[in-house]
Order: sequence, then C-alpha cells, then structure tokens
Amino acid sequence: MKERHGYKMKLKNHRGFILLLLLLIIPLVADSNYLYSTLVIIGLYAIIVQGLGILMGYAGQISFGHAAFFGLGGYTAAILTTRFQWPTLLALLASAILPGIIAGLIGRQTLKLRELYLALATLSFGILVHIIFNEGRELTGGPSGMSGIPNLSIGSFQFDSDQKFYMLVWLILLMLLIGIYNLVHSRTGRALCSIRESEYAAENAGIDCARLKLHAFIFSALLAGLAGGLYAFYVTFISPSPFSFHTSVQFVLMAVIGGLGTFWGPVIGAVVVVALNELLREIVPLLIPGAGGEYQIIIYGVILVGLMIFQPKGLSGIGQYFRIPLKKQLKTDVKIRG
Amino acid sequence: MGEQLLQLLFTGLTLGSIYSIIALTLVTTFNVTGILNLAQGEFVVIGALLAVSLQGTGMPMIAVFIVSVILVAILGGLLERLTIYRARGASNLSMLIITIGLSISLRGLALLIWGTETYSLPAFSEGGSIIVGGAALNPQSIWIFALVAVTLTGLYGFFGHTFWGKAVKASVYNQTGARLQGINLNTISFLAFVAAGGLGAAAGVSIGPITMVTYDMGFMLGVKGFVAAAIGGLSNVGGAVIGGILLGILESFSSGLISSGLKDAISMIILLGVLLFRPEGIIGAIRERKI
Amino acid sequence: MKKITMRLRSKLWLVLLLVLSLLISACSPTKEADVKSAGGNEPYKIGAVLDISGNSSSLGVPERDTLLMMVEKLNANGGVKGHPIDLTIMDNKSDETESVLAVKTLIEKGALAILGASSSGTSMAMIKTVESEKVPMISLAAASSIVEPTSERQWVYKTAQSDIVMINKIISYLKKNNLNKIAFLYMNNSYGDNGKKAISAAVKDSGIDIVAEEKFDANDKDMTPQLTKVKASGAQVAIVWAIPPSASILTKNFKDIGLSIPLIHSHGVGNQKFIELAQGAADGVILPIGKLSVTQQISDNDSQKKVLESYIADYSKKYNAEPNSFGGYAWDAFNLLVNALEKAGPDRVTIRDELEKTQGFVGISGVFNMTPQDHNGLKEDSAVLVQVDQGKWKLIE
Amino acid sequence: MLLELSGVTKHFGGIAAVKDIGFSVAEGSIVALIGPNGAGKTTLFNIITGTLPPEKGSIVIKGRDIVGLKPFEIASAGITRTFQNLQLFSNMTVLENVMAGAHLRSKKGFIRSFFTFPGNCREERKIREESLALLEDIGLVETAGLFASELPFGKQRLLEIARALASHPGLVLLDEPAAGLNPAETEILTVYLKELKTKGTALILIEHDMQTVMEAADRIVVLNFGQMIAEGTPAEIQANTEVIKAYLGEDEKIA
Repeated sequence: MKERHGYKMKLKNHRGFILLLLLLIIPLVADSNYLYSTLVIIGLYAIIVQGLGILMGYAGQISFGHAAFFGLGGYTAAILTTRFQWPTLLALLASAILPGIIAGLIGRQTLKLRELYLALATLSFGILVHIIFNEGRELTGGPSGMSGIPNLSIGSFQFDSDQKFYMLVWLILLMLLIGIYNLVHSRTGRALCSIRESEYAAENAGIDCARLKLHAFIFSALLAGLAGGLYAFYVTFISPSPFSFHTSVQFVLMAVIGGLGTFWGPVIGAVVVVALNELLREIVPLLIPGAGGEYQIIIYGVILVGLMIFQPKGLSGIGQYFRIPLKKQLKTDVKIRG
Repeated sequence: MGEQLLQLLFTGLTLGSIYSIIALTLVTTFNVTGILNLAQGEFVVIGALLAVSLQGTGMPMIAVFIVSVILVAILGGLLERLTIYRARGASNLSMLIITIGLSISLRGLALLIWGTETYSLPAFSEGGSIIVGGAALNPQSIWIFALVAVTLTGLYGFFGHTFWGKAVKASVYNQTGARLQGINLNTISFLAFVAAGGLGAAAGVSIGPITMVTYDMGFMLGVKGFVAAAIGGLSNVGGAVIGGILLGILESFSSGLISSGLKDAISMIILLGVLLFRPEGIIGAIRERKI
Repeated sequence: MKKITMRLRSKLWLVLLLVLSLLISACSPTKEADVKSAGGNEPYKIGAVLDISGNSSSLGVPERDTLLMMVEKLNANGGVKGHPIDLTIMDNKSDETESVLAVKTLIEKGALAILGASSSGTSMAMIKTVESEKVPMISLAAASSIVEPTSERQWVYKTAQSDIVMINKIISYLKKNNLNKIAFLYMNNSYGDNGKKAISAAVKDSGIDIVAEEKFDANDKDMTPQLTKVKASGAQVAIVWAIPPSASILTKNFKDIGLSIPLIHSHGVGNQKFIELAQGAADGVILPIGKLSVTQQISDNDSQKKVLESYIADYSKKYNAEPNSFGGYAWDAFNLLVNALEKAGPDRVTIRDELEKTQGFVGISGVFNMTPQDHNGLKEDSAVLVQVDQGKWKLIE
Repeated sequence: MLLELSGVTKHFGGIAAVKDIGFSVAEGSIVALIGPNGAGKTTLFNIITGTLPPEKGSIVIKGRDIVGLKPFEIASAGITRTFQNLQLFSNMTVLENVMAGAHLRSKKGFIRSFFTFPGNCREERKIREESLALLEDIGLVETAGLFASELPFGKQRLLEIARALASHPGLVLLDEPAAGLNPAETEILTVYLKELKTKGTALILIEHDMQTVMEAADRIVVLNFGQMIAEGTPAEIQANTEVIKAYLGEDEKIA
C-alpha cells in the first residue's frame, strides 16, 4: 500500500531543513561575491515564490500580478529612505506592510473571480501598478528610476557586503520556511487545500473561503513586498523595468516548475530558474561562440514545455519515480492500520 | 476640435483593427479547445517575419501572404501535436503555462532567425493615407477590417451552418456527447491550432505595414488581444471584434484627450471594471438583457 | 497537499541541490592570482556587460561586434605592451538584476575593468557593485546620472554624449531660426525621460516655450493622437526623443496627418534603420548626432576624421555593414581603457586614475577630456546637426 | 425543534424549483426527503446550507434564523452536508479530508498557524485522533493514508459522510448517501446512521432506495415538482394515495 502522510512531525521530516542549513554553510567557505549575489537573488525569488506557492499551490488562486507587489515593496523602501529619510529597518517593514494593505483592499473583490478571469484581473492590476511607477515621476523618479538608496542597517551594523546580505536573506527565508512548514501542516493549510479542491465542500465544512483566500493573497503580497524592499536595499537602485508583467510570469513559472502544492517546490523553482539562467549564460557561449540570450530563451522555453507535459507536478514531483518501500514506511503503515 | 476628434476616431479604428484580429484568433481557439493560447502573439510575429523574408525573395505580395499563412498554419498544427496533444487532460493552468512556454521558445526562435532588427512590410495598397473631413485614415486598417470581416463571416458560417461547425460547438459543451457522435476531439484541437496559426499569420502580414515587426512584439500584442477578448466576453467572436475596436478607440481618445502616459491605465481600469461587474463581457451583458 | 514522502523527497533534494551547488561553484571562478606578479605575457582580463538580447538589444549587438573586432585586432598587434587582452562579454538580457549578477561574475573572474552596460537602467544597477568593489567601469549609455555626481561615482565613466550636449545643439539651432514654441514628444522610458529632463532644464530662461509635451510607449503602434494634440497646440517645431521603431512610426504618422512644421529627432535615431522603417517619411528630419554617420562630409581638418574612417573601414570589412554610433561608444570605451592600461598596468586603482586624467583622446563620439568633475569628457563640438535628405544624412552646419 | 422551515420558495427562470416548503426536524431524528427526480430535493439542500438564497420563507435552527447567512456560517451553526455528485478533496488524503471537515473543531487562525505553540500541537493531535476514530467507525481507517481519489466509489461516499460528521454538527444533510454503495456498504451505512441518531445527531436524507428510507427514517417529507405533497411517518406515507400516484405516474421504483 502506498503511504503518503508524514505522520509524526519529528526530526526525520525536518531532514530537508538540516540539509538546507548544511548547504548554506558551503558558500560561506567558498567566499565568492558572485555566488553570494546569485544566492541573494535566488533567496529573494524564493521568498516571493513561497508566498505565491501558498496562494497558487495551496489555495488554488492564480496571480499574474505579483511583480507589482514586488515593485511596491521596492519603491516603498526606496522612497521612504531617500525622500523621507526613514531608518532603513523601518522602511523595510513598511515595504512588506504596504503591499499587504493594498492586497487586502483589492483582494476582496478580485478573488471572487476564477481561473482565467482572476489571471486577467491580476494581470491588469500588475500593468496598472507598473504604469504608476512610470508616471509617478515626483515620487518614483519615472522610467529613469531612483538611485542613492542607502544600505540596510540595524543600529550601526550595515549590510554592506554580499556575504552579509546573503546571510540576512537566507535567514529570513529559513524562518519563513519553518513558518510555512507549520502552516501547511496545520488546520489552515488543510483549509487552503480544501479551497483548491472544492470551494463548495470547503464552505460547507465551515471554512470561510473568501476570508482565507484573502489572507493567502495578503500573505503572498507581504512576502513579495518584503523581497522588493530587500531588493531595493541590495541593488540600491530601482527602476520600473524589473517589475513588469514579464516578471510576474517568471514568478508563476518558478512556482510551477518547482511544483505547485508542494512544500519545497518554490525554493526548487527559484533555484532551478536562476541557476539554469546562470548556467546557460556560461555554457551556451562556450558551445556557440558569440551567442547571446537567444539560445537561452529557446532552451528555457523548451524545458518549461517539456516539464509541463512530462512532469506536470513540477520538479519536486520527480521524487515519486524514486519511491521504494522502505522498512520505516511499512512500520508507519502498520501503525495506521492498528 | 471636430477634426481632432475625427482623427482620434480614425486612429482608434486603426488600432482597433489590430487588436480585433488578434482577439478574434484568440477567442476562436479558446472556444474550440478551452485553451487560452498565449503564444498567439508569436504566431502573428512569425507570420509577419516570414512575410518579410519571403518578400525579400521578390515574390508578389499575394503569394507572400498565402505562403506565410500556410507555413504558420503548419507550425501551429505541429506545435499542437508536439505539446498540447501530449498534455491533453492537463489542468487549465498547465495548458496556460505550456502556451507561455511555447511563446518563450518561439520568441527565442524568432530572435535566432531574424535577430533584433525591426522590419517593415509594404502596405497592401499603394498611396498614402485617405483624408476624410481633414483627418487621415490609414488605408491598411481598411484591409485589416476586411480580413476581420472575412474571418468573422467564415466563422459564423462554419459554426452556424455546417454540420462540422455545429458538432465542434457542441463538443465544447459536452465532450462525452461529442465522442459518442464520433467527433474526435483531438482532431478538433489540432485543427483549431492550425487555424490559429493561419489566422495569426494573416493578422501578422496585415498589421505589419502599420506596426513594423520586431521579434519581441508578440507578447504585448497577445496581451492586448487578451484584454480585448476579455472586454468582449472571452468566448464570443463578435464580442472579441467589438472589444478590440473599443480598446483601440479608448486608447486613442484617452491619449489624445487625457494623457498619453495614462492610456494603458485607462484601458486596464475598464478591463477591471468589466471583469468585476460584467464578467460575461459587454456583449454578453447586452444579449442577456434582450432575452 | 501531495505529501509524497518527505523522507524520500529530501533524498532527491539532496542530490539536486548538491548537483546544483557544484555546478554553481564550478561556474563561479576562484579568485585569480595576483596578475601583477605573473609573467610578461600574462593576459589582461577585462569584462563587458552588454544588453545583447531583450529590449535594448539593438544597442548591445553592434557594441558586442565592435568589441570583438577591437580585441582581435589589438591582440594581433601584440596587445597592450605585450599583454594580450582577455575580454569576457556577458549578456544581461536588458535586465537590471541580470546586470548585477553579470558584473559580479566578471569581477570574480578578475576583470581589471568593466565595459557597459548598454542602457541607462542596466548601467545604473551595476554602479553600487563597482563602487564597493572598486573596479573601473565605462558605461556605454547616455544618461548623465550614470556619472553624476562624480563624488559618488568615483569609478564610473561613460563614453556616450550626455543628452544635454545634444539638446544644446538643438537649442542653438532653434535660436538661430527664431523658433520659440516647441512641442516635445518622448518615449516613455529612461531614454525619453532623460531627454525630457535635459530639455526642461535647457529651455529655462531661454525664451523658448514648450507648448505641448506628449509621450508614448516603446510598444505603441500609432502616435497620431499625440501628434493631433501637437497640431492643435500651435507649436513651431516638434522635437522627438525616441528610438526606432516607435520613432519611425511617429515620423510616418507625422507626415500622414499633414503636419508641416520642422521635425527634430534625437541622436537615438542615428542609424539607417530609422530612415528605412520610416519609408520615405524621414526626409527633412533634423537631428544632432555624433560625426560617425557623416564622416565623409566633415572637414578633413577635423581631428576625428581619421579615426572615424579607420573604424568604418575595419567594421565594414569584418561585418559587411556600416557601424553605428552605439558601436562607436564601445570603440571609445575600449580604447580609453586600453589607453589607461598602457599607462597604468594591471592595477584597478591606477587604471581609474589614468582614466580620469584622459586628455585630448580622439574617439568616435568626440574628443574626450576627463576631469575629476566630468567623467564623460565630451563637449558640444562632439556632435553635429544633420538632416535626412533623400534617405541620406546631410551635414547642415 | 432543531430545524424549522416555513414557506421556503425559490424560482428558476419563472419555474418554481421549490415552493412554500415547511417542515421541522427534531433533535436526533432522521427525516427522509423523497420525490421523483427534479422534485427540488437537492435545491432545498442548497437553500438550507446557504448555497442558494431563498426568495421567501424562514429557516430557523435552534431559534436562529439562518436565511441570508453564508454557507460557512451555516456550517458553524451546526449544519453540514454531503453532495450527490461527490465533492471530495481528491488530492488530499482520506485522513486530511476528515481533518479538514473538522475545521470548526479548532480555532487556530492564519497567523497562529505559523508557529508551533504547545496549544497548537495539542489541538492538532486531538483533531487527528478524533478523525481517525471517525474513520474507524465508518470502516475507512485502513485507507487513511491514501488520496481520496484513489478510493473506490462507495468508499468515497462514506468518506464524504465522515467528513460531514467531523465537525460534530447537530444536523447533517445527506444527498443520496447509499447511491453506488454495494450491499455490504449499505449495511454499514444504515447501522452507522442509526447509531448516530442515538448520539443525538439529526439527519435529513435524500434517498431513492425506499427500503433504506422506510427502515431508517422517523418522518418522511415528499416533494413533487417543488411542492410538498405529504409529510408523516413511514407508515403514513406508505398509505398516502397522492404519494403513490406521484410515484406511479413517474414510473419510479417504490419498495
């Protein structure tokens, strides 16, 4: 018989976390700024995709507008620190909270829509916000963007190197992962899944679907905003172009590639997409001299399509091919039967 | 002022003709297969780019048009067999992602073959713009509307008056019923993509003279078509055309009378309004009230 | 919730992450040994981050081609004092985040200096990194904010003329012809935005009024609505800050609706493509531009003439195509760097100092005279006004 | 009385789907809702659970009018249901289905779910044990770890019933619970429903299998074309001529 539920939430189920921790120490030994910054970007994306994963994979609601929240967070941090001289830490907090509030305001109406209609509505929200970034010249600096964003600092401690930033981002991500691990294995996680599976049945089981969807939406916006704030402090320059519709699509793709509704999916998605990008950038010119991004684009698209056809549950679903009955599993099995 | 408004209307119609033809192809595929093909914009671009290359060989324009339509129709069918067919039965979201993946690959392919350069295509008819009441109308937009009209008539004729058309329409509502009647849904999906490719290429060759052609313009065209289709109700071919024209006129008037920076914002707000208050689209709403 | 056994998944996870981390660390090069201590023919490593694909690819591609050509030529002639140049070019896909990652890779690889990026946004995104890592960077983009204020841009230089240089050229033309009501149309991106900022500053107290100000998107397919407003505004001249294809579409629309006022474009349309795409509508268009496009028409006494001719000859020989001003920016950046390298040797600090000391360097975009306050070093004599005449550029002053 | 309906009316496009329905359900009793297909039985369920708003009438549970409340609010007032076309959480395990059904049994909200307070774990353990017990009772405990979609049809029905019971409702609406069950499963179901009754849970049951109805129900409500044509004990209904006419006219099976 197939056995599928991690029954006891004991250490053995946390193996992924321990592994992650170990892996996170390796770069500290390698001491390469390039590696750190790649990991910072992966970490930022993973934070966003974690939130999006809760919204899409668990609650089953698609969003093509998360680059907007990412950007709102970035601009909040940039504007508050450069124009209003807020302390950076406070600005970072605001960069998470403001997108959350905006998500709360638009979510109630928008989340009544389903599937393609929701996709369209979030898409148009994303485009609207992008226009605001471009047009709000007084505040946002328009298409030329804003520079001179200070380094993030806590007291007198400055996050001024790639290494420090890497540790900060992954510490946040790690805490987030633990929180989300708890969330998805809780009453709320089950309720979210049940919305995805059947909203009718969920409602009739006493689950306030509208409210819970809204919570998931706000949560994902908070995370995107937080990542945006961190991005602004990391690059110290911000312009509208990284927050366009294409970025929203990219986030959805990361979530899907990693595997929707799986715990590790978002992190895997972010790692794979960014690493693939970097790898292709290194490898393709070796094979085809002088080649630019065009081959990367094709390869990326082909991988995406292939994955959707042959592995629709995303990369983290590949585990099922390796599933072999282990003694421990059988034991758990017996326990359930008994 | 009157002259200015007329000019804005003409420009709106030109833009509207472009959006209509793309929305029309999107909706046709959506109606038949239930898939929203986000690679539709890429079919348009590849059609136009092929035409650029074919035209370079000295072929007459009419031959260019036909060959490019046929080639992209084949491409559409091929891609359907390679991807959509293999993934049949997958969720709507997966299908959407597959079409996004297709669009990315096709864009890369176009970049590889045609590079980043911008190309132009000759207009179908010689001579500059037509001046009516002091305002200029681009004659190419008349050609595009002619294409829209022909396509629309063809679609209505096919779905309304032929056995196969009715069967296809029925199969969308009732898949089991269709299978019982001996209709092969896989064939229908294949044909829908062949049609999407062909129509996309036709659209590309006709709008090229106005828009110019770059490898990366497909996505934005696709999104505009998507918006136009949604304004029209997403599953209504007539609605798609009206949605497209409306979107074009809206953009033209808002940039001419309000602010050119906010024109997209205004169409997005209208779209949100339609989605939230009339999700069946403006046309759907009107028709419903009649009953 | 598909809880495929966590235990098993974590095994796969292990494999996957290990492979990935190995690949990443394999790609991220270990720090280079100190180049100075190496033998006589040790190559000098330099890096370039260019917008080869994506939105600004029309800039990045000729820049890449020019750089490849220059390196080949230089190394064939013995390199810099016997040291060959080892140039690594990375594509940032016109994306700011990718730009940051690319520049970090190059610095890791031990690049002595960075060339690029091609556009303003992608260049701006790299500044923090080069400033904190103390690596000289020569941007190929125009925005003056890339090198200003120089107190915060110690390590950043640029070769493209600032917009203000071009704008001043236009303003003096307007004054000469007594045109003082202008309509300004610009592309809604950082290129257009910088042009808008520059002209707003320049027309202050000059007696010139901007009577209409309109913008359009890079993706827009028809600019007639904006031009209709211009027509109604009573402007005596229209100035456009955009690049093709939208600049070409605008020019076509301009002619279609029968506007008869002079049309002035920016240097962003300074390539044959613009004329070709405008399909005849470009005739009469006036624009400020670097001298490259009108090399044959400039006086033989012009100090740049020889340089321009040799660039055109080299480029057309290798690529069978005319070079454009973007390639010119790359030519300038590369040679400025080589110039500094010859004096400084492989040391980032000295290279930076030598760049700042550059005087009378004759390049494609003009004659560079850098100072601690000016990291561009180009003046108005670097640009000329040209007019399109039967599909060709014609010098008009 | 646990539930009292009066004057409940709903039209679809001018046709009365249910009209002027009024009956009541006592605590711990079983009421069967019978009638030919299209008589409005499922519509009535949808109205009671708040999925469809009634045009007229009142629905009172434990003295509280629930008309206009949202389905989840009605669930927390103590009414849950099963669906004629199953609405299981297919990609969740059997156990998770039941635990999701027990949503109302615990309180932890979105934010608290991020942390593992001892209270949270205790709550979670309690829910899991209760759910396993429920599965044990209904004979599904051995399949607790399977995805709901992997169960055979009959067991899926039983699972839906278990899920509906997991929140310890005062009233459960069962839409054709025996459809698709084999005789053995039907037997388990009948016994189980009777047992529920002794525990004080009231049931409204839509069922075509007259034998089950007559055996299990305390009272029977008969609907035809949206109208309530009879109400009474099984014996009274069996003797009611109008009911027999309605059924014979429809050529329906009657036990």
